[in-house]
Amino acid sequence: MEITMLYYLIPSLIMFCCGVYGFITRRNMIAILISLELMLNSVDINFAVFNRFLFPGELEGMFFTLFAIGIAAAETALAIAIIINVFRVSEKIDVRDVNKMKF
Amino acid sequence: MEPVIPIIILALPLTMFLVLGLFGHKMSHPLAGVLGTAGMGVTMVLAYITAFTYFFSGNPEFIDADAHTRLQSIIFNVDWLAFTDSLVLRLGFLLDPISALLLVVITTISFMVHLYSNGYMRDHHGVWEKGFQRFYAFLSLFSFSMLGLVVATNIFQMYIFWELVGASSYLLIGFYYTKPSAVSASKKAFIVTRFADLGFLLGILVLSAYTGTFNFTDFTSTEVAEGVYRVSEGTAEGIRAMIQNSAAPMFMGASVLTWALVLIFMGGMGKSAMMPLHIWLPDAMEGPTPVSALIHAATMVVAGVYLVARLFPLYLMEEAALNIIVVVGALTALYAAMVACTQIDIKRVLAFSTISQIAFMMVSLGVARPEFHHGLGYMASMFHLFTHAMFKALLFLCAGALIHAIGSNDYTAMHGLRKHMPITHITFLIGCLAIAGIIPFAGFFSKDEILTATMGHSMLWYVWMSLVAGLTAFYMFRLYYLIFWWKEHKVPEGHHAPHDQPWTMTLPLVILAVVSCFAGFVPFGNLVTWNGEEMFDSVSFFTNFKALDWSVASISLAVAVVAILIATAMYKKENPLPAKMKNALPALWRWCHHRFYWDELYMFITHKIIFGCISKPIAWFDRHIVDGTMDGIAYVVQRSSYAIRSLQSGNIQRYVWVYLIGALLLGAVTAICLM
Amino acid sequence: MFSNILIYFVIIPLLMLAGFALCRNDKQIRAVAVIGSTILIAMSVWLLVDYLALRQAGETAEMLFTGSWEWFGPLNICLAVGVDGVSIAMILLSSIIVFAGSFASWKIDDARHFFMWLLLLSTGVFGFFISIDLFTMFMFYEVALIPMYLLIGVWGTGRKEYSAMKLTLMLMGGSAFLMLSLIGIYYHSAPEGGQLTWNILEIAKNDAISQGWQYFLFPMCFVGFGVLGAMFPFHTWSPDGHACAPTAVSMLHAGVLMKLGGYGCFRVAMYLMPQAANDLAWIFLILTGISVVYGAFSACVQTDLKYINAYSSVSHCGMVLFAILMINTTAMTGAIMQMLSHGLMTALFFALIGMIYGRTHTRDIRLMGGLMKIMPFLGVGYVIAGMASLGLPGLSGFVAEMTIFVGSFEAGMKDFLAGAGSLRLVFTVIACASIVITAVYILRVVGKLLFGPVQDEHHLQLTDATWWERLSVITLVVSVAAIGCFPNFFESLIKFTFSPELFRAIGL
Amino acid sequence: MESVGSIIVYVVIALALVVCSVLAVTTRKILRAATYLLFSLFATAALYFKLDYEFLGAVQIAVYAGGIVVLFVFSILLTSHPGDNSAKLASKKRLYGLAGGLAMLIVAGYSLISRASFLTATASGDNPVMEEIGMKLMGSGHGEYLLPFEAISVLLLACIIGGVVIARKR
Repeated sequence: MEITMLYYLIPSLIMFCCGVYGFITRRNMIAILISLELMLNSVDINFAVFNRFLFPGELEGMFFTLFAIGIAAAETALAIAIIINVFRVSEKIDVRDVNKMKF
Repeated sequence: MEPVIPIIILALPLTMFLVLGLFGHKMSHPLAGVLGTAGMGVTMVLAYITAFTYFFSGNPEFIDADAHTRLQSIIFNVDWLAFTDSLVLRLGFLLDPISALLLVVITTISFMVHLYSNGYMRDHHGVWEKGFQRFYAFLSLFSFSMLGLVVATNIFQMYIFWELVGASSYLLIGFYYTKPSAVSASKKAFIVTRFADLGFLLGILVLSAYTGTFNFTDFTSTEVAEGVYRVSEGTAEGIRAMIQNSAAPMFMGASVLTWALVLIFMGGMGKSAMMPLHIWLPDAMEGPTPVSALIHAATMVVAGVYLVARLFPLYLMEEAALNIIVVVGALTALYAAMVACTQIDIKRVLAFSTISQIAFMMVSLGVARPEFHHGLGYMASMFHLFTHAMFKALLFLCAGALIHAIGSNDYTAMHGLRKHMPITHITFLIGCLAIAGIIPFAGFFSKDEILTATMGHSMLWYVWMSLVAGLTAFYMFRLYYLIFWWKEHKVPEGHHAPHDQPWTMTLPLVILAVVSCFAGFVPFGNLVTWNGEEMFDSVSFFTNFKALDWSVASISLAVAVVAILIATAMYKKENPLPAKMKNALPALWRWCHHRFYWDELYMFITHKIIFGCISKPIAWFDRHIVDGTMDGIAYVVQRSSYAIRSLQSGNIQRYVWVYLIGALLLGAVTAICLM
Repeated sequence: MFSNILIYFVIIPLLMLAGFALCRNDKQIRAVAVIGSTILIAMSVWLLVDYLALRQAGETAEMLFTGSWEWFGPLNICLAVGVDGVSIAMILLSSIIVFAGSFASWKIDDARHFFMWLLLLSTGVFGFFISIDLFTMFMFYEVALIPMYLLIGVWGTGRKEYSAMKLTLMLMGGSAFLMLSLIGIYYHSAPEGGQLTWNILEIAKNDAISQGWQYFLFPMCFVGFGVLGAMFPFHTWSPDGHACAPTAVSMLHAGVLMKLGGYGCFRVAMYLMPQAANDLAWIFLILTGISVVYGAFSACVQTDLKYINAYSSVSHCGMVLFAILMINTTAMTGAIMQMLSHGLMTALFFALIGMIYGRTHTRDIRLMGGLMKIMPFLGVGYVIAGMASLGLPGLSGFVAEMTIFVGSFEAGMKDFLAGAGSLRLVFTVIACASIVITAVYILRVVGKLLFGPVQDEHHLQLTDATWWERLSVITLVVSVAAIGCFPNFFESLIKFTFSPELFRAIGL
Repeated sequence: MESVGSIIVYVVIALALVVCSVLAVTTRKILRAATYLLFSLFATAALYFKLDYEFLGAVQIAVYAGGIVVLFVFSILLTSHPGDNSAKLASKKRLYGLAGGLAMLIVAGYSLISRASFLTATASGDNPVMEEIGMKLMGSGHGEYLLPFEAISVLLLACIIGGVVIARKR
């Protein structure tokens, strides 16, 4: 059996759908962030896979993934800082409670 | 003629106005008074010089000695505002018989009033009226405007000064500005005359749009030399041809020229207080009495007459316009005379008498035709303008003296003053005799000539006007007796008796009384005629006397005497006759007393119709409908924003849902399309 | 670029702005305001003299002092400047009003920011009047509009937020139309496929815009500017806006900003699209004719001084647009005169109202009376302003109105005789009637406010004008009287603009 | 043809990836969710190794698994008490979420599988050498990434400052 591109994409897709599900259903902001990471990760996989299978001579996909990881790290750090800050103010990290800044 | 003197005549009052208006409040009262009076005195002397030069110098600029015809001479004419190449508004100085006459009248009366006001605007203890300097400033402004009006070389210049006299009249009527009645009277005067001026303006526009000119000389005269014109119907015929040849000579059944002339006459009706635009004049008596004498008796109110006289050759072309003038004038004359019989306020009696007398002048102009005694009506009208200015100013100044002494306008507070104020008594009597038309006082000659001219035109109007003349004699003597006779004057405890006034007030009375006695002998027929032609070959002191048509004169004299006798019977001593008469004709008396309810009618129109039915609904419409629409648009936008605001809830999970559904749909669509 | 005098009309206000930012106290701010506005007046007089000298020397170009500097190449947007008699008259007007306005707001709160916004507004105004590039013109137009929002919203009185919002939104709505039409003009400025241009002179010279497009663009352009010119039914921002604005802003707004509307209608709508103007004039004649009478009647029953004046502005500005639409040299000259005259006298009115309001703290005429006795200087000023407004000869209103009436009547008569309907004639007569109504409302106010007995005895303690207020009032009164006494000077200044070639398309 | 070992490795990695992802979003204990995330990140790293992207795999472990998850754990410990369960989801909400996720899965999966022919490419190429990666990161020519590298360093700096500012005690 040949492990083609499809075999890599399917798990990545499932991972992404898990991320979507979690993002929609979770209320805990950290859990939402975790779902977000899942989605990001699945996209990263896709980049690497496409690079490896379709353009093996190039490194664009890999670099994209590399930068995505860097940005994801930054984004997460900031998001967590915000979440902790929110928690400090409202003692809750339920996404429904954070609506003071709406409108 | 060198333009220096005419320029000074105009500039001096203006300068006085500016000086007194800007710096008056820093001057002492006597200084302001003396300055104003002296300025006016100089102006008067210069005006006399000008008029004398015009009439008697024999200069070819002014008179065509061969044809015995006086000419119109433009002394100077400065471009002020060029609307188009041909329609140029100029400020100039036109010297011709009527402007020379009016120069004399205006400066004389104005000087008398300036002099008189020095005494009048001060109470018995010598305390100056507040705003005394302002008063003199306004008087100077008025004199300037009125002089500018009469010397206008074109109809638009006349309109300019016409507006200016209106404004100065407004300021002077409202001189006692803390008095609500004075304020509303001044407002009324301005607005009513403004309304009339609208007609004047439209008339000017129509006339100028057709003829392409504003100049009086283009309307009425032909040029005989540089700046010198001769009044003739020929030019007027040219204008008529121009109008008739244009594409739309008719408008709503009347010719354009008729429209223009009637509209212009409407302006004259406003200023000259012809019915139905007369209502402002009785109220204008709220102003200080010298002002009434100057503006509302002698000068400004005759501006309408002057306007018609100025355009007389044009009016001659339109019989219809002249007929309208006659009818309006005759109705006004009778109306005002009837009302004057029932008024209590002496100034109002005089005001209605003024209206009536101006109507005489109007009628006289309206009946004037060149074929009848060289346009006798025109001459008579100007003559009456002159004499009336003198004796009416006299009467007003006397009334002022009475009011000054008594402190009331009401004759019921006066009665039997003849012993206390002898000079006023005599001068007032002279004025009454003059206006009643008793020989040899001034009014007799001018009124007699008006009646002669009227008879030459139509018997109906002759009888009508004679009746009015009788009424005039009656109400004037009613006033005279009620003031000076009726019953003895009782001085209330603690008051000192009324007495004659200081010399500043007495002198003008005496001068005017003397003039009223002798003004009738001025040979007007040789000085002022419609086309400048002299009527008599030679003149002497008795020219007018000799020229009398005794068939008319005797009748009018008889009417006057009978009217005076009736007045004597009714009012000399306290008796029940007036009350009986009042009870005999209650309706008539009531209508006359309430001035035929014209004021109420106007009040109804202005307050109920214009304010209530036009302005208020418009304001409401503006606030609620127009602005409401704008607010409504804003409201709808705001509401819809609120409605779609919940889409932008800030709930990120909902965004994901929307995103997800969108992505799914997109995917599904792509899939289906690719299938 | 800096050798052109016109540029300095924009630069000086900007320098003043910078100056305000550096000032440390109110005294310095006032000094900057006074020096700057004096320089502006001096420069506009200098410009006037220069212009007349050039004309005297036989210069016949439509615009003088022209200059053009590219700003954004791909769209051919330039900073193009140039003036003719009309612009110079407007520049003169603006500088006088800025001068008087500076004195009228001598004691305003938070002077620094107030003057900064005010000067930004003036920058826009001056920029608008010197521009002959449509885009730049529009930009300056917007620069002039926006500060109004803050000036009213922050320094105003009464329902200021509402009014500021309404004013800004309505004017923005107008400028949306305007922008559409300007872009339309741009894209049709070169029918034969040449370089598209925003330059008014080039467009006018080529007679570029095709007739069909004119019919589409002219109404938008006219309405766009007409909103600012308070054309019925787009005038309702004006009463509220003026009522709530602080004194100097009212002055500048009614005095200058509303003139932007009239000037724009003339300079852009009529100048570039004369055929459509001629054919569609009847629509706007009806609207503006209504404005004239409607504004006057509305003013008759108002009780707030500023409302009265705002409605009277509607009436007078309606007269401006009305006269422009007559497409007749005399009437158009009158329209520009009326802009000058209305600008000055309405600024005078608003200055006086502001001063009276600052003392009595009410603008309701029913609560005041007999003020002439208490504050004679302001009273006399008010009477003069009123007299100018109702068209007393010797003051500016008369000259302007009469020129308009004579011109309109001529145009109407021409139409009538040519069998082209009597609309112009009828509306001229109606507009003439406004002189009576004007007299009614002016005298009503003067009578109630200044004359009669004193209504409120607290008013007896009030003081008359201070020296800076006197200076402001005297400046305006002298200007009003100057126009009224020497109209020929101004008429000939303006008239040259209306060269027959301009409207050759319709055979003016 | 792949070796059996390779297939087994693939199956293990794929299973770990899928299962851990599913558990990470379904567990009610937040700390466990973080742990499952860690595992799925490890699985991803393994996938990179499998694809011969060793440097990428190393970065994934170092940054993601090592850095980010630690952040997560710290924040969880800071914001929740041990033994806290997240509230049980309303069945309706879970159903909707499930439906959405599944629909996504189906549509995307369908479009993947329907393109199966296109996706039959096999892996080829070598593990990029570190030197090449380094040169590419530091180069500024075509296909080189100095600018993004610098940009991300600025971003990280901004992020550090932002984090400090936001989280700092007032």
